[in-house]
This record gives sequence, C-alpha cells and structure tokens, in this order.
Amino acid sequence: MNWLKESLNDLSDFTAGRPYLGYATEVVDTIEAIIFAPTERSQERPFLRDFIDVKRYMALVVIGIVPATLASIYFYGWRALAMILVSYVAGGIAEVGFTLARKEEITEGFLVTGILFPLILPPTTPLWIVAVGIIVGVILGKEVFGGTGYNIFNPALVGRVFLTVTFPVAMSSNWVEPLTGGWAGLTKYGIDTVTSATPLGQFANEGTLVGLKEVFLGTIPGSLGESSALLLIIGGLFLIVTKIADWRIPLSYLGSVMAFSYLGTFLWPNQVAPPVFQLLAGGLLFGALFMATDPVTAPTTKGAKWVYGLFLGVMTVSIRAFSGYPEGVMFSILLINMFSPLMDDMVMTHRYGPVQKPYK
Amino acid sequence: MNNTTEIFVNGLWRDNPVFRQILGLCITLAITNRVVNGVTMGVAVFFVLVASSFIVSVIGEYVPRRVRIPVYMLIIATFVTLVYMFLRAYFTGLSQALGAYVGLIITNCIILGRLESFSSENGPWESVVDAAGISAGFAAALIAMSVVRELLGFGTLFGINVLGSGWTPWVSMILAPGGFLVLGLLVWIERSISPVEEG
Amino acid sequence: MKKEIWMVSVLLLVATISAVVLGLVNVTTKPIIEKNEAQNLRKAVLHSMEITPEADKIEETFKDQIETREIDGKTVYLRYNDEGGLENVAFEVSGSGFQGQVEALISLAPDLQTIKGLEILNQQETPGLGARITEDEFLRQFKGKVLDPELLIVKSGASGNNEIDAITGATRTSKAVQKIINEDVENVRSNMLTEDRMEELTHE
Amino acid sequence: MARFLKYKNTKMVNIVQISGLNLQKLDRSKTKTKLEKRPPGDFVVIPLKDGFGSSLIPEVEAGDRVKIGQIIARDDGGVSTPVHSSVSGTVLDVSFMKYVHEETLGELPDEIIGVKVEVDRSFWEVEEVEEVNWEKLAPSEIRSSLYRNGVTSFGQTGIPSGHWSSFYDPSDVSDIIVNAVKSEPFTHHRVDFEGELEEFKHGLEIIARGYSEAKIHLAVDPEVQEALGDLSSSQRISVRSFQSEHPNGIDKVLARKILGGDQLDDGGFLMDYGILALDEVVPIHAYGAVVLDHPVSTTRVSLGGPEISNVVVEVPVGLSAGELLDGAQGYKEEDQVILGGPLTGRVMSSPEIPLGKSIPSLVLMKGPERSEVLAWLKPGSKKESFSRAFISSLLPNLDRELDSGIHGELRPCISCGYCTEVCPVDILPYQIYHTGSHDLVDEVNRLQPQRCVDCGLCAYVCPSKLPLSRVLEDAKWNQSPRVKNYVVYEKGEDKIEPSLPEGPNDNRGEAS
Repeated sequence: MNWLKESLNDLSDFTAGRPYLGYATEVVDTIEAIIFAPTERSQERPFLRDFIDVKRYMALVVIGIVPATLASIYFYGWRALAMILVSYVAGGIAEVGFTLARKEEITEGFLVTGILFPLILPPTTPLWIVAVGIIVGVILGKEVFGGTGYNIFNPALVGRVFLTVTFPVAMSSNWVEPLTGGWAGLTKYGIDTVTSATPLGQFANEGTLVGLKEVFLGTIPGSLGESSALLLIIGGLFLIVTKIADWRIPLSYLGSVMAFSYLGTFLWPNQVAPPVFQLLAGGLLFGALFMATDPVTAPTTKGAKWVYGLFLGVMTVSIRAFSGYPEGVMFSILLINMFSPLMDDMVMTHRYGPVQKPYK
Repeated sequence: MNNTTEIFVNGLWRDNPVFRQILGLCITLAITNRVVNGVTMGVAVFFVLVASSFIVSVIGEYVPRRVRIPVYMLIIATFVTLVYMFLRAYFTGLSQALGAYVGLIITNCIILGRLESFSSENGPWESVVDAAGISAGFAAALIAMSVVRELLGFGTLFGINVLGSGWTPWVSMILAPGGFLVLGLLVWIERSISPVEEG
Repeated sequence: MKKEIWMVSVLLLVATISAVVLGLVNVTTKPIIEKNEAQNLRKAVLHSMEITPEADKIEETFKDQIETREIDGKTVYLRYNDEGGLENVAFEVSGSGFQGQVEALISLAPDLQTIKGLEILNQQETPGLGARITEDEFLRQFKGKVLDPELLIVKSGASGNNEIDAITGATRTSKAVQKIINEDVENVRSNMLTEDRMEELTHE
Repeated sequence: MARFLKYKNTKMVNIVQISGLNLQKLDRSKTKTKLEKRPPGDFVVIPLKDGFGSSLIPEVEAGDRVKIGQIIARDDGGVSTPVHSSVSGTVLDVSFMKYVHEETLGELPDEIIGVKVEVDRSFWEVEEVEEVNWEKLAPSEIRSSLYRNGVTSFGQTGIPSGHWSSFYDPSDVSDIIVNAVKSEPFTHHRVDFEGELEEFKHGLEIIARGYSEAKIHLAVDPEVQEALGDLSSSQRISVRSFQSEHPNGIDKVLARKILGGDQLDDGGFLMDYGILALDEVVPIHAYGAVVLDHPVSTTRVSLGGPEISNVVVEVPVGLSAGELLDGAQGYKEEDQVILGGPLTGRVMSSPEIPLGKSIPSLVLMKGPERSEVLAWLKPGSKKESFSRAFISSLLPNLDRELDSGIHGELRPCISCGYCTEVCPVDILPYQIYHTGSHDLVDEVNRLQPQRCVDCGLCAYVCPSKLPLSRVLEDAKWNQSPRVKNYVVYEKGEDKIEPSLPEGPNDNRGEAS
C-alpha cells in the first residue's frame, strides 16, 4: 500500500497552494486520513493515546445501525439502499462544500447523519426529497452552528422535521405494508404504493391496537429503519456494550415512556396507548438508541442524562397522545436537545455552585 | 459618487432595513409568500415613507421635541390609512391577501426610525432620497424573499407557473418558519458578500 | 405656558389636517369598497346556485333571480324557478377551522339535505394545505351529496353519497369544514327554516 | 463568606472509591527489575539547581580539583539543597547550560549554571566511614544531616530539603507520604528492594525520628507490601497498598486517598497543607546520609518504553539522557525521550541535556513505523481502549498493547464524556475546554480546574485527540487559558504550536 500513500502525498503536495487546486488538497488529505491511520506520535503529554478516535467512534454507530438497515432492505426492497446512497452523496457534497469554503477539515460526524437520516423516512419518499432533506439537515442542522461538535440539534432530525413541515403529504400519509415471507424485498426494487397506516396512526385515528408480535418483528408499516424492534435492540445493545452510547439515556427515556404511558392509560385510556405498545411501535426505540444518544446534542454529565431521558419520555407520550401527530419521538428529541446544555449547567451548579462573577 | 447617490445606495444596500438593520420583520415574514404581495407592500411602504419623510423634513423644525413622536405617528397613520382605503377600493384581492399588515405599516420601525433619525434633521431633498433608498431596499428585500418563497412554495412567480405542474410545493416555505429560514439564509449570503464592519 | 399651548396647537393642527384628508378620501372610497364587498357575496351566491352571469351584469342577474330574506336574523337567499317553485336555499355558515374562522356559503335543495353548492367566503387556513378548501377540486365534491344523517369527510376513497374526500395532509381543516356544515345546517334547520317555514316559502 | 471561598457540594471524598485505568498491567516489558550501577563517562555536567529549589552560585572555578561528595554550591538561606560533586576530578568549565526544569518540566535555555567536571577514575571509590547510631541523634540533627547531604523529596517535584527542613517549621508537617506506587506504564521500581531492604526500613524510621510530629504513610503496590514484610517497629509508620491503576502513583491522588480529600480542594502544593510527599528512594538516601554521612551524588532512573526492556540504573548526577540510554536496545536519535511517565511527563528537546537528581524515570518512545490500512474499520483484537470499541475489551484475558501513535486526527470535541468518566477528581475537562476556548474565565474557574492532579487520563482517552492536559494546566495556572487556538494547527507539521494569549490590548475591547 506504500505506493498509494506516496501518490496521495504527491498529489497533496502538488495541489497545495495552487490556484483552483488548493481546495483539492483538503479532499486528498481526507482520503489519505480515511485510508491510512496517522503515523504521527504525540508531541505533548500524554505520549500514549487511546486507540479510539472519532472516525472509529462514528463508524461503530454505523455498524450498530447495520441490522436495521438490512431489515429495511428486506422489508422494502433495494430502494432503501438507493435512499441511503442518495443521502450519502447529496449530504456529502453539502458537507465537503462547506468545509472547503471554510478551509476546515472534513469531519466524520456526517458518516452517522448520512445513514440515520434515510432510515427515519417513509419507505416511499421520493429520492429527490431525500436529497433535499439531508442537505437542509447538514446545512441548517450542523454547518450553521460551526460543524460537527458544535451543533445544538441532531442534524438528521432537523432534516426530517424540515421535510415533515415542507412535504406533509409525502411524509405523513404514504406508508406502505412491508414485504414479508421468502426473499421478500431482496428480489425487488421497491413497493408499489399501497397506502396504509402506521400502528401509532391507527391507534390515534381509529383506536385500534396492532399485535405486539408484529410490532416486535417489524412486519408493520413505518419508517425505513424503525420497524423491527428486535433488530434495533440488537444494534442498540452493541452501542451500549462498546460504550459508544451511554446506557443511561435509553434506559431513562424508555423507562419514562413506560411509566407515563402506564399512568396515562388510567387517566385517558382512549388517547394514551398502553406502555409496551408505545415502547415497540413507531420510532421510539430508534430514537432512544440512536438519536437521543448522539453525544454532541445530548447532555454529558450523568445526572443530566437521567433528566434528559425523563423529559424525553414525557414529551413523547404527550405528543403521541394529545397532538395532531401520531408520532412524537422526533419532535421531543429536537425540543429537549435545546435544553441539554441547560441540564448540564444545572448539574454543574449543583456540584460546583454558581458562576462567581468578579466584582466590578 | 455624489451625495445623493450615496444616500440612496446607503439605504438600498449598506443600511438595508431588513438584511442589515433587521427591522420590519413582522411584515417581512408574514406577507412574502407571494411576489405580488411583496411588490404591493414595497410600493405601499415606498409611498408612506417618502411622503411622510417629505412632510416631516418640511415641518420638522416647527414641531416641539416633546410631541414629535405623536406628530410623526399621526402623519404616518394618515398615509397608511390612505393606502389601506385605496387598496380596498381598487385592489380588493390584494388587500385581502395582505390582511392586517397594511395597517401595521404604522408601527413599522423602519418608517418611524427613518423619520426620527434622518428626516427630522435633513432637508426635504435628502430626506426624500433617503426615504426612497430605504424603501427601495425594503422592497428589494421583500421581493428577494418572496421570489424564493413563492418559487419553492408554489412553483410559481407572480402566480404564473414556472416550475411545471409536477412541482411538489414546499409547504414550509409558505409558512412563517420558511420565512425565518429564507430570511436567515439571505442575511447570511448578504453578509458574506459584504461583511459587517464592527466598531 | 406658552410652550404647552404651542405644543397642543401643533398636535391639534396636524390631527385636524389628517382628519380632513382621511374624511375626504373615505367619502370617495367607501361606496366603492361597499360595492366590492356586496359584489363578492352576490357572485358567491350565484355561483353556489350554478348561475354564471356575465361579468358586468352580476348585480342585474342577482336582482332578477335571487330573493333575499331575513328570517330570525339569518339572511337567506332563495331562488325560484320560472314556475314559482323553490329551487335553492342558500345561507352563510361559519365556524372555526384549523387556524382561524372559516366562513362559507352553502346552497341546498328545498329539502335542506341535498347540497347544491358550496363557496368559501373567508378563511385563514395554511396556504397550500388547509387553504386548498377554496379550490374547485375540493368544492366540486359537495355537489349532490346528502346530509343524511350528516356529512362525513373520509381520508380517501369516498363512496357513500354523504362522504367527501379530505384534502391530503389537511385532515384537520377538512374535518372542520365537515363540522361547520353539519352543525350550522342543523341549527338553521331546527331554528329558522323549520318545516312550517319551509312550507310557507315553497308555496309562495 | 467562607461559603463563597470553599465550594459546597464537592464530592472529593468519593475519590477513594473511584478507580483509575490499569495501564501498568499492559506494560509487557515489566519483569523483575534489576538495579544496575553505571560509572560516568569522561566527564559530567552538574546543574546547580535541583527540582523545586533555586539556582545556586558555584563555589568552584575551572581548574579546581574536586572530590566525590564535595559541596560545590550551596545557599543556606534560600530554598535549595547543597549540590555535591558526583565524581572526583578536575573542573573544566563553569558556564550557563540548558537544563531540564522540573517544576514546569519545560526547558529554560541557558539559565542555569552548570559545572563540568572531567572524571579522574582514581578517586572513584567512596571511602568507608564509621556508622552513626542514628537512634541517639536529636530530630534537628537528623534534619540537618539530611540537608547537608542533599536529600530532597526526589520523585516528581524534587522539593529541596532546605525547603522541607528549614523553610517550613518541621512541626507544620503533619503527614509524610512515601510514594512507592508506580502507576504509569513503562515506569518501574525494584519490587523487592533487593539488598537494600534493611536500609529502606531504617530510612523510614530515620525520617520518622526527624519529624517527630508527623505520621508516616508508606504507599506501595500490593506486591511490594509482601516483600517489605513487617514494618510495625514504629507506631507512626503505616503501610497502605494501592493497585497500580494510573492516577494512584500521583502524590496528590495518594494524599487524597490516604488522608481524605476535603481539604485539598483548592489546589496548590501539598506542602501548603502540611503534607510531604517523598519518593521511594528517599529512605535509602536518608539512611546513607544520616548513618553513613554519604552525600547524594547519584540518581536512580528507571528506563522503560514499549520497545526496550526495563532497568533501573544508578548513575552519577550529571550524565545526559543520551548517555543513560546509550546501551538501551535500539535507541535512535529520532526517538522521543520522555522525562517522567508517558502520561504525565515531558518530552526532552535534546537527549544531550544533563540530568539532575530528581529524575524518576525516562521513557523511550518510538513513533509508529507503519500505518495500518483502514485501521479504524478493523476490529483490532489487541488494542487497548477505554471505550469497548475493540475486541480486546470484551476479552479481558487477551494481551493488550499500548503504543505512542496518536491514532487519529485532532477533531472538535464531540462531548462523549469519556474524560469526565475517567477523571479521578471528578472535574469536567471537556467543559473546561469548551468554556476556556471561548475565554469565559469565570465559567472556567467555576469548574474548579485547580483540582486537577495532572494525571493525563482525560487526554489519553479523548477520541478527538484534544490536548486536554495542556488545557487543564492553562486553566489551572494562567486562569486565562491558551486553549483558544488549540484546534488551529498546521497540517504536515508534527508539533501543535500553541499561540500565546493576546495581551489586554487586543481590539475586542475597542470594538465595544
């Protein structure tokens, strides 16, 4: 592989500082960084460094989502893969364009956004809408704040919310029944549109409950990646075991949803679905395991993580029961994201006392 | 560049009320989902601002300091009501689309601010040129925003379909959130072209 | 003291001038504005009864064909055919939609159950979504539907003769229209245009 | 008002339960370490300053003959230790020299006077003297003997005996911690004190006698405790054993764990709290100084590194790091020589700089020689990581490896929280980085960076490879951190150059 490294180095040297080609240097360097681990050693303490890096951190999230992705191809055909590719290409162009314009390094956070975003869309979403959504998500959800690490909101969810308010028809009424049995979607490109309702939508509109077994296995209409509770749990456990996702957030989020929906079924039995159904149906597991645990937008201190999950649960149950939308995970995560710095600050105030302003 | 041009360009670009001073947002966000609305509102504000600037610059020195704001308000309100009645009488459809926002021109801080900061201290000619520049800047901002919003939100411009019948409307662009997004993006672009000098 | 007098007189002066100017303009524009409004209503009434007048003859046609009655405070527009039989009854219905007040004009057959036409007079619904209730595509559906037992708006695939397809993505507004029509027509039927009253009107 | 000075709700006491990272375990070179004595080369350069102490004026001139153990510089009034000649020979030169400044562990060029002595081998052996019965000496006599013979606290700080014997009143010293815990990988000690166990035990008692008010705490690895056997001869000496998990070897951590941490919240030096931390070699030196009246003329340095086998060498003061490492396996000029441990030490800019007495260890780091293709995708069975992102973390019995590569590029903080999880003193390094990089001085101070014990674990685990050690150090000492420009560094250059803070005249003030 040395020839490759050398030729990349030559290319990087060749383009550096030249008019019009200057931008290519960053891209070449990034390609080199992706393929080869850096051989630099630390120049200041500590002189030993942990083997983990952001690239691997993000790659592990993608690995965690692989089971759900495979399931989406099985249930909805190869079009699911096309949506993911469109998301990566369109969002990647926006991401690279921005970092080049700002003369910054290309960061790895997009690896995750690019795959999480298509998985929270309805399976029939037109490909151009996928592209619009991911571009808006990258620009308005991340780049306006300064890039990965500085964003307040989960970029994938920003893109999803933008699509929800912009294309309400495509985003809220075009659900399809997944394919099951035999090779199912593996032999097909996509599903001819057969409009159907998600389990949560059915409960909100008609008050009927879908069987828990179907919901658990994922043979129900829903977003691309969210249907199969089983595979999501497998992926989520992987993230928790590898310490990429903190177990506190999913636990308190899911626990709080369980507790409040249990309470709600007593008070408003027609509006609040029963706990286990709430847990498995819709995007809750996906949101709790892959979206709420996004380290950048979630609180970082342990106490704040518990509070964060608690509020997420309250919001989700309330939106599902009392708003016009049958699903509330996306909105609650975005809303509570806004408060995570505040929650961290409350923990710090508890631990260290308030900020002491010098006398003037 | 002579003085007159400078005053005009200042209002149109460097002191653009929407993009630079971030004023008049209520109207800007509410009515810019169609270009026709933007143009009408631009013309209405142009008329009100130029006329009241002229009058204020003429009578300014006779008005006691302590009652100047009520006097300005009266003058503005008179012209706004004129515009409102005129629109209702001769452009019923437009007046319905603009709704209460024509009346709200009265409280638009662009106008009061200009009267207070410029017209009351300058001669009639400069005041009219400044008013024209500012309101041209306002109109330009409204049109820029409404072009984006109508194009994406309806696929049309001035009500004429330009993006083909297969266009899926971007509903959020028609709503206030889309207004905020477009405003933010345009402010961003404007400031990237000519950065704000601080200090 | 002199200062205060000067202040008050300037204010008064400006106010007077402004009042005079506005008064003059109002005198000239008021009739036009009123005429415009009346015209709009007439157009809607005629349209709901499927009469398409020539552009400059709206007023004449309206006077010719429509009889306006005040019944218990409710303005009702009636149309009789050439034989003197009652053909259409139209009146305003209103209620809250998703965003604001929705005002519509409904035209019914004398049985007060079959819809002849529906016109939206005023609405503040979401443009592009709820506001699509003003589009012909939606309004055309109502023609011939029967309020028996009441109008029903379904998400898609309306089949019964009391069912209407909702606007996709704007179920709330569609449901609001359903509620407005059902409630207001029922209200008019039981309080103003009672069966006795209708008897009178029909045989006039 | 005390409430505002002392922060409430501090959880410092919990530190006793917090466990660190056992990186020492991964040190494959760790075997039973031998003490190897080495003679000097042709000459030595003795710096006239040691660790914490002040710089001294020489009492010899070029051309003078000196004997081993002869005092060549002293200043009894200042905070310093007398400097002895470590060899017998002729003074060649007295001049300014580069010196490894222990206090900040940076390098201050040409500030310290050094004495260059040509070695005359005929004088090498130390004369035998009559043993002194230390039990009959008064505490003040013991302390003055320690001072005269140049016994410092050695270890990380090298507090001069002048400091701890005369600068402070001895009755202020309430606790003495003898730190024999080595927690950083590639730093070692001789587990069983082979051949010196008696001296060590006596040394402890000598120190106890010298400080009759103080309690002596001996902190050792469990395996050392076994070797030491019974130490119950003195009531005031207690032995505590600590696992060799990383921050345990740091004096401040030990002080908190042994004494309870509440009173240490405000940072500062342990001496300010009446706690004296001594290195494990101090009792041996104390024995030599008091009983045999031998001045300290040698230093013991542990040599280690991922690629070299471990050894503890005893050499005359004034040898350079290069000379020490000369015999080490595969040492090349471009390798990094690190003073202290790999997590807390500093890199030496040149191996030619002579070493003083207080150098506990040198670690030789070799750069990664090849880059692994798509390393971030490979499961990486033997890689050590705090996160469980590699297979090795799931298979606890697997051999794991440490190496000196940075393993990734510098990235903005993603708030993963690893730094707060490993922090032994429960501060939030990532928050200090965030607030510090926006110059929010009040917020930084609220986060109590002064609690930091410089263990380096936060920077070790950081996936974004942020220089958190430096961030915390700046936050702690400067109060106006230089973190602002940390993320900006030139690609292709190895070093991350911090830019100095802008002075008060920067234009932000004028703009407002």
